[in-house]
Amino acid sequence: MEKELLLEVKNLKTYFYTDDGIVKAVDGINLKLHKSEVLGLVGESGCGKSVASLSVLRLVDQPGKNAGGEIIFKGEDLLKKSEEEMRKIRGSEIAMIFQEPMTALNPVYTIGDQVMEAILIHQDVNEEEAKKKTIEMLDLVGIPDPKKRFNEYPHEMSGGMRQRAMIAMAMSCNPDLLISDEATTALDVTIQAQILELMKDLQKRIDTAILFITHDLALVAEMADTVAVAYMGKIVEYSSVKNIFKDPRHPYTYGLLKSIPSLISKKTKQPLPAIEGMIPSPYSMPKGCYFHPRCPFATDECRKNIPELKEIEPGHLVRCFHPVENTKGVSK
Amino acid sequence: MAKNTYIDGGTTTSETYSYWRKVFQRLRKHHLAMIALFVLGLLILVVVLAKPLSFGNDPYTYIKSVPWIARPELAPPGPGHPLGLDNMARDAWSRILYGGRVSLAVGFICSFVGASIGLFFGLIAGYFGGIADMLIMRFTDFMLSIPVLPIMVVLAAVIRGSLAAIIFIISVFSWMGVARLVRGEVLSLKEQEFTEAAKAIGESPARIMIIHLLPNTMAPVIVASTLAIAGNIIYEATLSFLGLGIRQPTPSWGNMLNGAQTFMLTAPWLMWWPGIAILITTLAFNFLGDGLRDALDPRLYR
Amino acid sequence: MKKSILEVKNLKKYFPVVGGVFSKPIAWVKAVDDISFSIFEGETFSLVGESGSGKTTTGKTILKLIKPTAGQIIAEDIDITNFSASEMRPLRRDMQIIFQDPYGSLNPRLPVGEIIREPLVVHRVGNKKEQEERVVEAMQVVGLRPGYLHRYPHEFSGGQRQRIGIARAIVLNPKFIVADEPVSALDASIQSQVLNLLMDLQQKLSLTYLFIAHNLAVVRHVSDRIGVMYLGKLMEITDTMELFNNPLHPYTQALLSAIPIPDPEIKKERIILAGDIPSPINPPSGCVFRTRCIYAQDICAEKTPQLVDIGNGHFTACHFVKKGGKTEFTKKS
Amino acid sequence: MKNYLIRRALELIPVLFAIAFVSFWLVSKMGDPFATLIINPHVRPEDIQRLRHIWHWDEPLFIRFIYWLKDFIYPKAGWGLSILAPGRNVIEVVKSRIPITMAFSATSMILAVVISIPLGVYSALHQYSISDYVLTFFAFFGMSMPTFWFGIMLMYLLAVKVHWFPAAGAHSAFITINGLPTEFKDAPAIKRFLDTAWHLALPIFVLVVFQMGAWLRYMRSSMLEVKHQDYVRTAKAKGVNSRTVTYKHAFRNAIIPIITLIGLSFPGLIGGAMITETVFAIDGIGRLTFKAVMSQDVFVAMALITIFAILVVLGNFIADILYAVVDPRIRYS
Repeated sequence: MEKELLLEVKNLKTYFYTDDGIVKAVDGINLKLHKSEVLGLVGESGCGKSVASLSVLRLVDQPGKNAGGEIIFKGEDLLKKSEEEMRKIRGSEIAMIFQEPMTALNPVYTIGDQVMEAILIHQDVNEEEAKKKTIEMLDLVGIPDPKKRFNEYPHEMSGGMRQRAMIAMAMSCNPDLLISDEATTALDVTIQAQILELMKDLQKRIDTAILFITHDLALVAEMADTVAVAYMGKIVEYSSVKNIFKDPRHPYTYGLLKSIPSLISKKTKQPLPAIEGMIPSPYSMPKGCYFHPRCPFATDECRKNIPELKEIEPGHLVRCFHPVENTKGVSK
Repeated sequence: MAKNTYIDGGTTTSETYSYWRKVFQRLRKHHLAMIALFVLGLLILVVVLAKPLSFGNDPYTYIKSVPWIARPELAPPGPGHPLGLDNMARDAWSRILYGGRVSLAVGFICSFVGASIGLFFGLIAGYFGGIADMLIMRFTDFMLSIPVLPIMVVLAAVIRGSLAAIIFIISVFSWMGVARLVRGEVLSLKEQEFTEAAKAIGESPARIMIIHLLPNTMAPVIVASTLAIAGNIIYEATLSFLGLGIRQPTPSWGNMLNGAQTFMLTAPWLMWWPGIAILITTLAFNFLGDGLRDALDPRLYR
Repeated sequence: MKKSILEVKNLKKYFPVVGGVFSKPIAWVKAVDDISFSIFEGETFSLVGESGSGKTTTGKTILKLIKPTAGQIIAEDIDITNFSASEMRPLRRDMQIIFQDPYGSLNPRLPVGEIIREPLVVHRVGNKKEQEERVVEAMQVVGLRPGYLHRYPHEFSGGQRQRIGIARAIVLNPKFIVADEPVSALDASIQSQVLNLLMDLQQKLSLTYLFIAHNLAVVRHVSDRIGVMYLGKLMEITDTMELFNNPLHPYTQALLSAIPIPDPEIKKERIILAGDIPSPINPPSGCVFRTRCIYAQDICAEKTPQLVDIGNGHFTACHFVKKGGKTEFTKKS
Repeated sequence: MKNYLIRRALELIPVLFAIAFVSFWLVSKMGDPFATLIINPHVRPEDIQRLRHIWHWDEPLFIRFIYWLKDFIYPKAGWGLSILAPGRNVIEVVKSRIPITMAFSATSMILAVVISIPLGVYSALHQYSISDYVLTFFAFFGMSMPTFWFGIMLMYLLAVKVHWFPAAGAHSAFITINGLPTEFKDAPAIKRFLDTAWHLALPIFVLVVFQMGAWLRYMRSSMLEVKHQDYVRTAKAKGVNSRTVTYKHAFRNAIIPIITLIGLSFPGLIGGAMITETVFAIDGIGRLTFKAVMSQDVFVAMALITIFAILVVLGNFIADILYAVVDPRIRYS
């Protein structure tokens, strides 16, 4: 059953106009996210995944600017909205959680105040009701003793607890879309497991769609229904999570999956099939396909032209002239 | 991995550039700082060439008579004496030129001495920590709690007069900022792993401080010292204005104003130029310091 | 029995926490609290653990970058625990370190060639020309173009900088290298390149590694033996495959089950540990893991379990793991 | 927070003691206060000896200092020996001059802070706009201007050339009431206030401009720094409107470093006040200090400098308290 389309990002471009030149951080990204679905956006540093997520909320700071595209959220283009209309959407319909819960929380206000602020802005409640709701939210995200924690400052809490508070803040107005930007990257693995569990649980309960941004392919396998792989500001592969891991067709996705050390393979202490080279400088991007200098399958065509994102089989889009064949069993 | 396959690309360019060249490139975009640099260059040139620019006047000679007014004392500007004569009938223009030497010298030397003392204390306190840190920082806080100008006035009254004395007095109070700054920088550099790497290699504390810590603290020290030059010039001028700095007959912008206030009603022109000279100089150093701060800002860098 | 290149006995490192009116130490962070292990020649021994487990402190204390509070560090039969900086200097030729942060580990004001040459200058190896030859050689070995000699660190990417750090560590031909989270700051595609380089160098230069990491998949790939740390204590030490196939300590079990797997079809049963990692300032009495352990009993609060060999070099510190790997866990009701 | 403040307060005592001692030592180097008495033909050498003994001037420096400190804290009748005001108690002389200095320096400081903080915020919010450039230029002008010259120029232009303001003094000798000149001290309070305000307008303006430059720059850069912090982005992502983002989230954090600077600004303010008083001939403690130094009035100078030190130290302490109030992170350390 095809679910209702919630967010569609069409050819979104966000450029940074710096003294040294233009950085095309997001260079024509396309995404589709259905209601109550989880879309994983993966990529390495510099691929534009964080800028893309901030662009959706129109929170990109100077010198970054939107340079084209559309962001259709519930049928309306967010880029055409006034700042005031946008403000009403932020936090209520689209909420966001960030990587560093320490710096993302204001050090001079209590956790309770900060969660309550979101409720007071978007909901027609008085202070007392908002406080009650806040304590409920803190309880819901698994913060023990929420009444006492309400009055604590961010620096008095552990990283995991801070991230829970961030989630409480984000989920307090039952958003339709939650953007999670590397929300567990700064956390320890056992705490990460807790937070992921919490997010899954809340997602089911509140029926929120999640745009799950990470650099960790394993997390995507765990969380996402659909996956978009980004490289240098462009989506290079887009498909169901199963396809991405079982049948990756873009040489980048394929190489990335092969290069991560496995938890099952018997062949330890062996050279890993690494992707050669490194990401190009954003100031001097290669001609043609951005990946060609590192691609083992590159041809002259790849050096000249930028490939389009093509649907090579239903629901599987790849931006490559020579998609990898016979990849079955790459995942370990 | 096959030998001799190199990892190319990335941020490397074909051109190798040093840190300071990059800083200068950024400074060039800072218009006010570049104007300030130009003005300062001009000022230095002018005070160095004070003799040929004095129209044959000597700052110490009493002019016996001028053609356009009866008494040479407090004579208004006229041919050969563009800024007139002071109350002792000395040429104000040449005194401004020679006074500039004093002001700039005091500014630079005090700032340099202050920065050196500050660097020394800051490095020691930051690197060794513990008792050394505690003692140095307590001393620094103590110095910062001193009401500077009243104490300077007392000091100037105790050791009166010479240029060296003034430089000493101002330098004593111009190192604390740098010491704190350097200590803070060193504390954060110590957290960075390259300091630890140096220890792991077996480098001695002295080598670590000189090769690794010192060059990395230079940027903020240069900014602070540039700004300090402006402050020190004002201190000298103030002390001289109060009659406790550079003594007559040696000209300084400050002691020229000391005389001028008395004759405010009869010879107001004597008041204008020394003050404007101080203002232009300090303004230029402040703008240059600000431009350097932007150019050296490590946050824009990497 | 293999020859041990390094032995750590009952190592402790406590950091003071100052406070109160007089800034006196009011508490101690027990970063490393009584741990013992050996590293054998030619192997990769890994320490894994979450933040605050003391793995990095252990690594730096072994190299005497941090002064130990108590215990012994024995490098090739020499007790170096109380060695002064000058006594340590000759030994540092054989013991090197690779750091985590590719940005912070290189002095930004020195050109790459100078950074790599520093160890040779400090230890007075050869004349300037010989030193430069060795620098070029080291750069070639780690895959850096020798033409980059005069460039500054900021001109390189994270992966390349990590290679510079590795070149600096190997230029003196050390025997033993502490690799402190060497790939955790790198992108996935660069991570595998650097891991390959490290494994390649181990072969070529017969290096012994103490590999410190939190990424278990990486650790699994490169290690011969693994020690699992939690709150300054060692929970379990054993061979890599044994650890992954037969984890005995409840913490190791939870840790392994928390690792996300890059395969959407494997939906494994997770052990989700409750609560936070306690503060190392005031760690739980007895077994430090007991506050989060689903099997904890009264004895766990009373007695600190010792790290014991339960057979075949598999060490575990748990009251309920007996000889031969028999476990007697009962879940708390 | 209590511990923190107690610790700071305890730290201030030795600082104060040290400053008092150093200034005592320096001031006593200025000259022998008893030597000048010899000019008076009625004073016999024995009398001078006796006076020396009464004021413990025959004791070693440190002992003399302790006696002096005791007398400073509990002044005896007729304490001190003033050349400027012969026969009068030093403390009385100094006390009578304090209010005017306090009044005009406090006013100028409050005005400078109150004006420059909003301007600094405005400047940061409109970075690179015309108004930002104008404010920046003004700030640099204030920082670069030699106070004494600025004072003289204003006096010349606004008091001498056009008689908008009086040229000197803190108040008029006589105030015209109902057409009759009345002595200042007999005039009604409101008249006295207005007359003083009119006299102090220029000196206050000079001091405000002198202080504003620095505050403006500090506030601007602090605000710019905070503007890009993650929590500001979080607030925006919550849907907080931009006014609230600026004033509740950004400003509240940006003001924290400014408060620490208040303590550090006291020595500069005292210097500024001293210069302004000297230029405008206002009989406050600043001008008195200068006069005391110039006439080698040792007892007066010592008392004054100690009072300045107390003011600076108290200012630091107040800044510490404010700091602890605005930054919750400090309260628990």
